[in-house]
Amino acid sequence: MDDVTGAASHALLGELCRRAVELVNAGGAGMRRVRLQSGDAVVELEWPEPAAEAAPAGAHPGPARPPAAPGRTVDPAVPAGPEDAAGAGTAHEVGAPVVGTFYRAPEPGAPPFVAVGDVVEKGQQVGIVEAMKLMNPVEADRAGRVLAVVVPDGTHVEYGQTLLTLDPGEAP
Amino acid sequence: MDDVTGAASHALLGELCRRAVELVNAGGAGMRRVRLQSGDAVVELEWPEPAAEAAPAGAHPGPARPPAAPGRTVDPAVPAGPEDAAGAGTAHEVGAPVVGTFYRAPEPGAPPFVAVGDVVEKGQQVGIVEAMKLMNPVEADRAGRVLAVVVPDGTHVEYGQTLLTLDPGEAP
Amino acid sequence: MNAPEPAGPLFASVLIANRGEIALRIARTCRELGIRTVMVYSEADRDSPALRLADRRVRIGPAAARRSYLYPPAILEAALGAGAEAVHPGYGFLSEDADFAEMCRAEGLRFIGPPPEVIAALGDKTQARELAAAAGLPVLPGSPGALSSGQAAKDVADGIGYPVIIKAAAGGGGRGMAVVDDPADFARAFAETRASAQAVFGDARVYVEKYVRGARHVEVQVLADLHGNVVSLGERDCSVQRRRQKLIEESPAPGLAPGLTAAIGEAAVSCARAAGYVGAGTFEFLVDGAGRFFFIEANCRIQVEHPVTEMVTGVDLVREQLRVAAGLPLAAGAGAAARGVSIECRVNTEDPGRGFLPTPGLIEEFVPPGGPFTRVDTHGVPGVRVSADYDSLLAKVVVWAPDRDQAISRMDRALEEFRVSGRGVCTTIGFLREVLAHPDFRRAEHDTSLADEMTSGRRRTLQGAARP
Amino acid sequence: MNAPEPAGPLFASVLIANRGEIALRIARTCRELGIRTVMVYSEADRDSPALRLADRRVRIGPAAARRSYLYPPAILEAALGAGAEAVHPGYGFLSEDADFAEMCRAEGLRFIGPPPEVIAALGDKTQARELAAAAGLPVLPGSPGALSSGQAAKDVADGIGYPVIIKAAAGGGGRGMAVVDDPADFARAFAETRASAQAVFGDARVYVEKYVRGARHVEVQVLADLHGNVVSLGERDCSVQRRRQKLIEESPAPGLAPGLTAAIGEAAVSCARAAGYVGAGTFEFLVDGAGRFFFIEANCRIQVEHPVTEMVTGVDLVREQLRVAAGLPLAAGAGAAARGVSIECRVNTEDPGRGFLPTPGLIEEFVPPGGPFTRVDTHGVPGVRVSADYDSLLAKVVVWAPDRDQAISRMDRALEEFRVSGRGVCTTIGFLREVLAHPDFRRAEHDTSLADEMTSGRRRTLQGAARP
Repeated sequence: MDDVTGAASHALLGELCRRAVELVNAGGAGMRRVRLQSGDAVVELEWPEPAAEAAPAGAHPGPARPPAAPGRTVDPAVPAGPEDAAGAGTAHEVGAPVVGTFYRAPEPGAPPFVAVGDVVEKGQQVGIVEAMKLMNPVEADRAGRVLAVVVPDGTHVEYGQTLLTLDPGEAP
Repeated sequence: MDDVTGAASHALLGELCRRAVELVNAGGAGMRRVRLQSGDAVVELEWPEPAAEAAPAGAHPGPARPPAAPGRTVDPAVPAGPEDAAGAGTAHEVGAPVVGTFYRAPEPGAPPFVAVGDVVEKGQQVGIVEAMKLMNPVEADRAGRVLAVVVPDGTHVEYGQTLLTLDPGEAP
Repeated sequence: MNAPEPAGPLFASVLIANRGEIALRIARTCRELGIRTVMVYSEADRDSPALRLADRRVRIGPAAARRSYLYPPAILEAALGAGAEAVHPGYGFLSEDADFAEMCRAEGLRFIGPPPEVIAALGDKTQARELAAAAGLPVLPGSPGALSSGQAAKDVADGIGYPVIIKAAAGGGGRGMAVVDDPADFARAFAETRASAQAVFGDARVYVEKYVRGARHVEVQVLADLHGNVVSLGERDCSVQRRRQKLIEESPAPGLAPGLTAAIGEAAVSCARAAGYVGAGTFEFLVDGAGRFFFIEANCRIQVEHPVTEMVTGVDLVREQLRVAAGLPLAAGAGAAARGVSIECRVNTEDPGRGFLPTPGLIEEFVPPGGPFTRVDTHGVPGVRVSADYDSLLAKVVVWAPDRDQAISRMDRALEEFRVSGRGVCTTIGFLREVLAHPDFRRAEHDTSLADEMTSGRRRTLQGAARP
Repeated sequence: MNAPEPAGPLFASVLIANRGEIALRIARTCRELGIRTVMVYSEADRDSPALRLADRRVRIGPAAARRSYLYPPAILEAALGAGAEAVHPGYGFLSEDADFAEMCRAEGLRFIGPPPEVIAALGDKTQARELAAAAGLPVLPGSPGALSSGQAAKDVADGIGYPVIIKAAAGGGGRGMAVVDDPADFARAFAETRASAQAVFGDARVYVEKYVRGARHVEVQVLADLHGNVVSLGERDCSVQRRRQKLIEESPAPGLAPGLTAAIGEAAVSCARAAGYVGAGTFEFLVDGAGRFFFIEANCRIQVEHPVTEMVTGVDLVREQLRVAAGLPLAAGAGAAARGVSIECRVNTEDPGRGFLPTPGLIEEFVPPGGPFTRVDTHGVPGVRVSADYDSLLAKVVVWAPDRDQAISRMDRALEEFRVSGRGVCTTIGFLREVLAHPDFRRAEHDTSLADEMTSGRRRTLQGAARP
């Protein structure tokens, strides 16, 4: 459950991005390159040569901070072309809605809600997190094909912990 | 020792960025690249090649810190091209060798050691700093023409405080 | 109170159901006692430096407190999942929630605080008033219980005589109160207070009490164990408040006759005994200009301002809470004579010039004061982000000195030394220094209206008077 | 000792002739007393955060101490130029230089310390020994005065019996000493100590004394005013030393019979009276395994470890120094009963694994501990550069608790919490925690050899024992 190191580097990255935005604002139009590094974390921004026409002067590709909400989209383990259409080819993580115990099936012995390879719809129940006798449904917050069930059945999970991953490009 | 984590990195980076913004403001239009590094932290900014006009309006390489030693060379009050030969056209400061009282002349009523416009040789006495009855000679640590006597006669000065400035380019 | 000490730690593991400086404060004492700590945190606190001191960390929910720090299932699941033996609720959040204490008990977790029944009885202000009156404590004239009819309430108010204060029975933290000077304003104030009580506390019940102007707020720190020991650790004066939220606290209460403070302390102990109190608790009183005192309410938790009592008594109050929760008697020396004077100032990220509006943001520079007789409890570090989701307390600066004048000088020195900055972030430091420099405060002739009158311009603020 | 207090500050302005944490420490008390401060600094300290607390700053010379902090004309010129009324020398540098004290007097500046004559008498260790013996204090068998002939010295040593210690008469800070176990080694050790005394102190005179193995280093804090008041503020045990430099100090001295510590305190007061002592001073003793004590030397200054005495007595020692220098009597309460236990640990930028070699450099991360009963005196901040030009003391962590076990636990918690890092910078934190965890230290059965034996491997070091 200790993710302080991860948390710190996320924070650092967020910080670098905020700083980069400040610098871009300070630097004004025509800036060509901004690079920030702190330890392992690096943020680089580059604009096309000024010779090239109308560059998006205000388009700052500041990477988003890690999600605060259970569902998020990240680079997949399976290789995919970064040039693909947005969303396609990136794994989407479905996180725990509450701290508690994760169950894959509605009751002991019953078949699991979903298995790897299944295609799920947005809002479809994919698991349960039990917290103080309350059964909290885990729902897919977008459609896709189940890439992996990350957490074993009966595991105690934190809020937001990734339970399974979806390939949204495989949505029906 | 522990890794440099979140807090210190943030502070350091924040400092670098603040400095960068100061430098950008100081540098004005036409600046091409700013790079700051402290340990692992790096900030780089770059602008495109100037369109072959608008000469650098006095590209300061960063505001000078106060003197670290009695003698130093800084940008002169008189304008000079930054492309000039090293040393030429930059004012050299002669600092107090000790904390005490600065005198321009060997004794009250006597003519001063040097006046503005005089050309002095390296090692030539240009003043006195009296500390606890000890008369400490102030010597020019390089040759040049006296541009200004910065401190009035009889002033209490700190160690290293600038007493007079020389134009080394005017050395004989 | 002497008994053989146990060989091992009081608990193997304690879950700290809080955040910020108090989570850090509790973790420090746990660590000193060899107790492993589990800290819970919300998404907003994932980078909190307080987490560094925990042995284990559990993310329990999003930034919104009602889905994290105020959500009992998440806290209880975290405690059970991490194998904690006990739960320390700190202050605020679930610290005075009798249901939560009851749920802890049901799950076999030791709740570090009084039993649920005591929390329930003292948490209802009308019940607490009745309990105190029955124990022989002076209470202010007021309604015997909660009032739901506006007319009945107005009859009570008219009987008491104005000004009166309308208070939420379930209230706390200075919210859910209204002072009425003019009978013509009563009906509207009554309706508004009920509505706000319902909105804030989920409980519309309110009661009416005589309002005392020019009063001092004096509270007594009590410790009680399961072996029948109940002691007072002296009083704290918390009269410097902005809109009924404390800004400066000190111990002992200045300018009160020793006989008076002793009588208040005895009253608090009587009330604690009558309530069956267990653990660390605070009994609050108003002291009027004539030197009369009246019980107003009890707090069933460790208080924000507990360090001033620690500084004068030498007693680690969190340690005593843990001892009592583990069934041990109070440590020898708890209740010993106090020494000198201690003052606490709350450094909040708020703008005193705009009604103490919170100013969250990134703290870039953060250099707290140090040196002789100066304690700082804070989760602040350079680079910490103050979230808008929680309260704005950033640091508590606490000083000790042999006498009050020296303590004020020391506090001013400490505050002057404190460097906090960040884009858009304001702090209360400057205002606190103005209060310290105010002649009424220096002469201990202030009352609970001082800070509000200074900010509203009704009292001279002596801008810059604290600066040499 | 009661007298009406003066209306204004004790001095309008005091120059602090020092650097680092002690400059900050002195500035804090000055500020609390309304005294304006002038701080001097060398080129190496131009960015020192300590300077922020000064009302005025004067650059006095280059990094080399002999041309800045050790150069009287620069200090005196700075004081006169800034209009200071008094000079506080701190510890080290010019603090025990009788000539400097004399020069201050000649220039009309109040030197905050004893009169030059007292410094001169007590600064010469052979004279101090004689003075103490004449005042009835037990001293170790030794040469009556300085010895210049190797043969005469060896005759003295042979007469005393080995082991003996050869000490520089002008020595201090743990330097200029050699222990001789074997008569055959005496001649070489004598010559070497003389040479090193000449090099370090500019005074080759040495003397010979019986060396006590397994001794405890116990010192007494004394305060004396110009009105005949001389009080002891209790003792400090400073037995944890690496190569005769203190690492951990505590008060009271643990494991000594109360009668013994009382007797040592009385001896110190007698000696101070006999010497005509004025101000804050320390009288050092060795206590052997049989419970006998022997005067060894006096320190005419505020000590690095003075906070432990402040924590148990509640007396601000720098304030008392300033009061005495201004001609006032000691404050009421100075000399009052001590409470509890205080421990100080010195966090130095040194590598304990390489003989405590200094590791100067840029401190990138710096988060000192805080919380209950924890004081940190430091000039450290994130981004401060530790210079190789001065000593390696970065921070003093001081804790208080009702008893020694709790104080040790608290100190371990504080040290664990302390985050210091920078490329190439090591600290003593890990080693200090190993000492705290060592059974000999826990049982207070250690002596001055503990730390050296731990680093040399002669004693078990219990790697990691302090970590849970």
